[in-house]
Amino acid sequence: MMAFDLLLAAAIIWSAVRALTLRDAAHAVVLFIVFGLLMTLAWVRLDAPDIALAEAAIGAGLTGALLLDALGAFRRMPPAAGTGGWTRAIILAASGMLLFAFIHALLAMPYGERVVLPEWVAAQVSQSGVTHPVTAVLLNFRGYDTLLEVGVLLVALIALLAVAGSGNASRKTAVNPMLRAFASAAAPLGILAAGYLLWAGAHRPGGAFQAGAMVAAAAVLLHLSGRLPAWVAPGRLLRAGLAGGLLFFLAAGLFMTDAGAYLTYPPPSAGSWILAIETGLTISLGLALAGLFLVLAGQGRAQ
Amino acid sequence: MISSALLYALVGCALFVAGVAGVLLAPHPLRRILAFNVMGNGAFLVLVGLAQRAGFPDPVPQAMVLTGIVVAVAATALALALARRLAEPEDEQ
Amino acid sequence: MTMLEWTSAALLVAGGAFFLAGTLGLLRFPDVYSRLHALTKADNLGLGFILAGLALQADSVAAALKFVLIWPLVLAASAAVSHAIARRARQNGIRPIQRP
Amino acid sequence: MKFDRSRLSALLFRGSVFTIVWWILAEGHPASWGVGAVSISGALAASLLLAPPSGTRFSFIAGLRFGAFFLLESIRGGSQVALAALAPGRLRPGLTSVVIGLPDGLPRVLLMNTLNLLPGTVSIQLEGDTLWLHVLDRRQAIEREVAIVETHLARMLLIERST
Repeated sequence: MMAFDLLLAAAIIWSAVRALTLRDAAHAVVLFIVFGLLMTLAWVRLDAPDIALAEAAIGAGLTGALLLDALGAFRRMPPAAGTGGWTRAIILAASGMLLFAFIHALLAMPYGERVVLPEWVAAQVSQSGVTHPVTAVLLNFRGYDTLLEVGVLLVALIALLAVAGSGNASRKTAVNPMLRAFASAAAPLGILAAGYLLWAGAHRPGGAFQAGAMVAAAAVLLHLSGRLPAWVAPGRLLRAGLAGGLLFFLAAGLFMTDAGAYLTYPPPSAGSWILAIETGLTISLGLALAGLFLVLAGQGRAQ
Repeated sequence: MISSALLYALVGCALFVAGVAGVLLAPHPLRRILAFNVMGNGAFLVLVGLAQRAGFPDPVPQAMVLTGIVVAVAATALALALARRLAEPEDEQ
Repeated sequence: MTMLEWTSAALLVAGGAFFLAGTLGLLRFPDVYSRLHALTKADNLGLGFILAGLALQADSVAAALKFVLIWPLVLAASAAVSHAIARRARQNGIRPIQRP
Repeated sequence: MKFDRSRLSALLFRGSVFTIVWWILAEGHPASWGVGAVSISGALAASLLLAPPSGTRFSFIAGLRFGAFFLLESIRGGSQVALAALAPGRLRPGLTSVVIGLPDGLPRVLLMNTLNLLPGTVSIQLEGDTLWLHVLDRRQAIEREVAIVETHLARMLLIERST
């Protein structure tokens, strides 16, 4: 399998370098999506199916959709002056030295006697309310990281709404009947798949992040097939949905300060708490991720 | 003989450096956003690959990268919105 | 190896071969429309074989059906996407190559 | 919303499809039905909202026959493209158009979907009753093949056809 890893590693570096050097912006974006899909394979090879799912849906899928949507706005942009010859040579030489230093540092790092963190997780996972270790870390052992991370996502969305301004939200392309039919059939299945991922997260790869990505994917598909308008100003219900998951997470944390720390679940009911919090997060994350695309899609359609 | 996890950590180094060079060299904002994403992916690979170089999956960095991917897409969207606003005045003239 | 494992292995190899042929077609066919044929037909059949091969190795009926379920979903997506690409290509004025 | 028979049957049909899909996804795990019930209801609501029941009827036997036809044809289509990939010089690609007799809506969407997956044809655009197709080999009897698919679909969806 090492041969496969070497081939994949070469393909990843090749696609990244191509994405950064190709002259045409559209080609570069497509190469970047290819890069994301190759990264998905790398995550599978690294025994990280949770990341692979998120990378395919968010890293390659949603980021790719955002970049493709932005292409129209950037085509008309005059290219800024490139970096001069000498500066270029210095930056490249410095990058080469940086790479050499990194690789040297990585290879020089001593192997520990024991693998500590995975052992701690394995020892405590039975107390966490779930059996899948990644979900246990995300929602129990380091639950506040996840809490803050959802906060970051919402702040980004608010900033996006402030920056994007009010473009003309109507998309003036003829609706493709085939795409419309496909979206009508696929979006309900997306909801079903989101529910499955949410449920599966307790004991196998899956969870609120992947489920939220599914919801967002369904929303993007519906927008592209003309079934869902872009967001200009989210209404009251949408705002409640966006903030609801985070607020529930915060409130749940307040109830569970018994053991002296914020967000310490009582072990007997930890599983139910995690499922409830993840359900709220799926809705909030799904709406927020969809919002990133739907706000940008409504921006700058004035021409 | 290096393990395949360590190999991916090394790939992560290369991606990170390629991203840094891209951010510094590319004049176009879209290209800088791509380069920034390549940098992020490189950091993710180092985080997970290095933790797993002995051959065992480690759920802690995996969970951190999972949240990192979501933060990266939020940052990308915000950067795109800002860059598009920057591009606007030149359109109107 | 049992009979079941042999069948499964044969299906997986056949699937891989069709994917290879589809990729070859993608590289060698003359225009965007012809390349869509390579993607929608050869790759879909390859995926079908691979899913059938994997379904034979599944632990339970539901797990086997999960593999089978992937096929119509990918087929529907690939049909819709290839149509969208072909339609857009024609709208953008890309003419198909006609050889006598 | 009025609940006549066709609406009720659409509801039952889609509900059972989603239930079966859930059972497959969760591999029949008994503890999954709580989340499952919520997800199935959500999917059902979305489905009814996006594609309101239009009273389409469906023949199960003809559906099975269409499925068998589809499987055999996909094998033929895949093999044809695989052979063509080995010798692309023999291709005679080109654009062609056929007049279709199926009514608007679901039947035509299904027809275009099916043609995309069957040997040698990719549907490009529908203009009125004229369907533009890209074919890999213009010597193929395209009109006859499209007519066969149309007949299959008409039988499956219980459509009376004039042409």
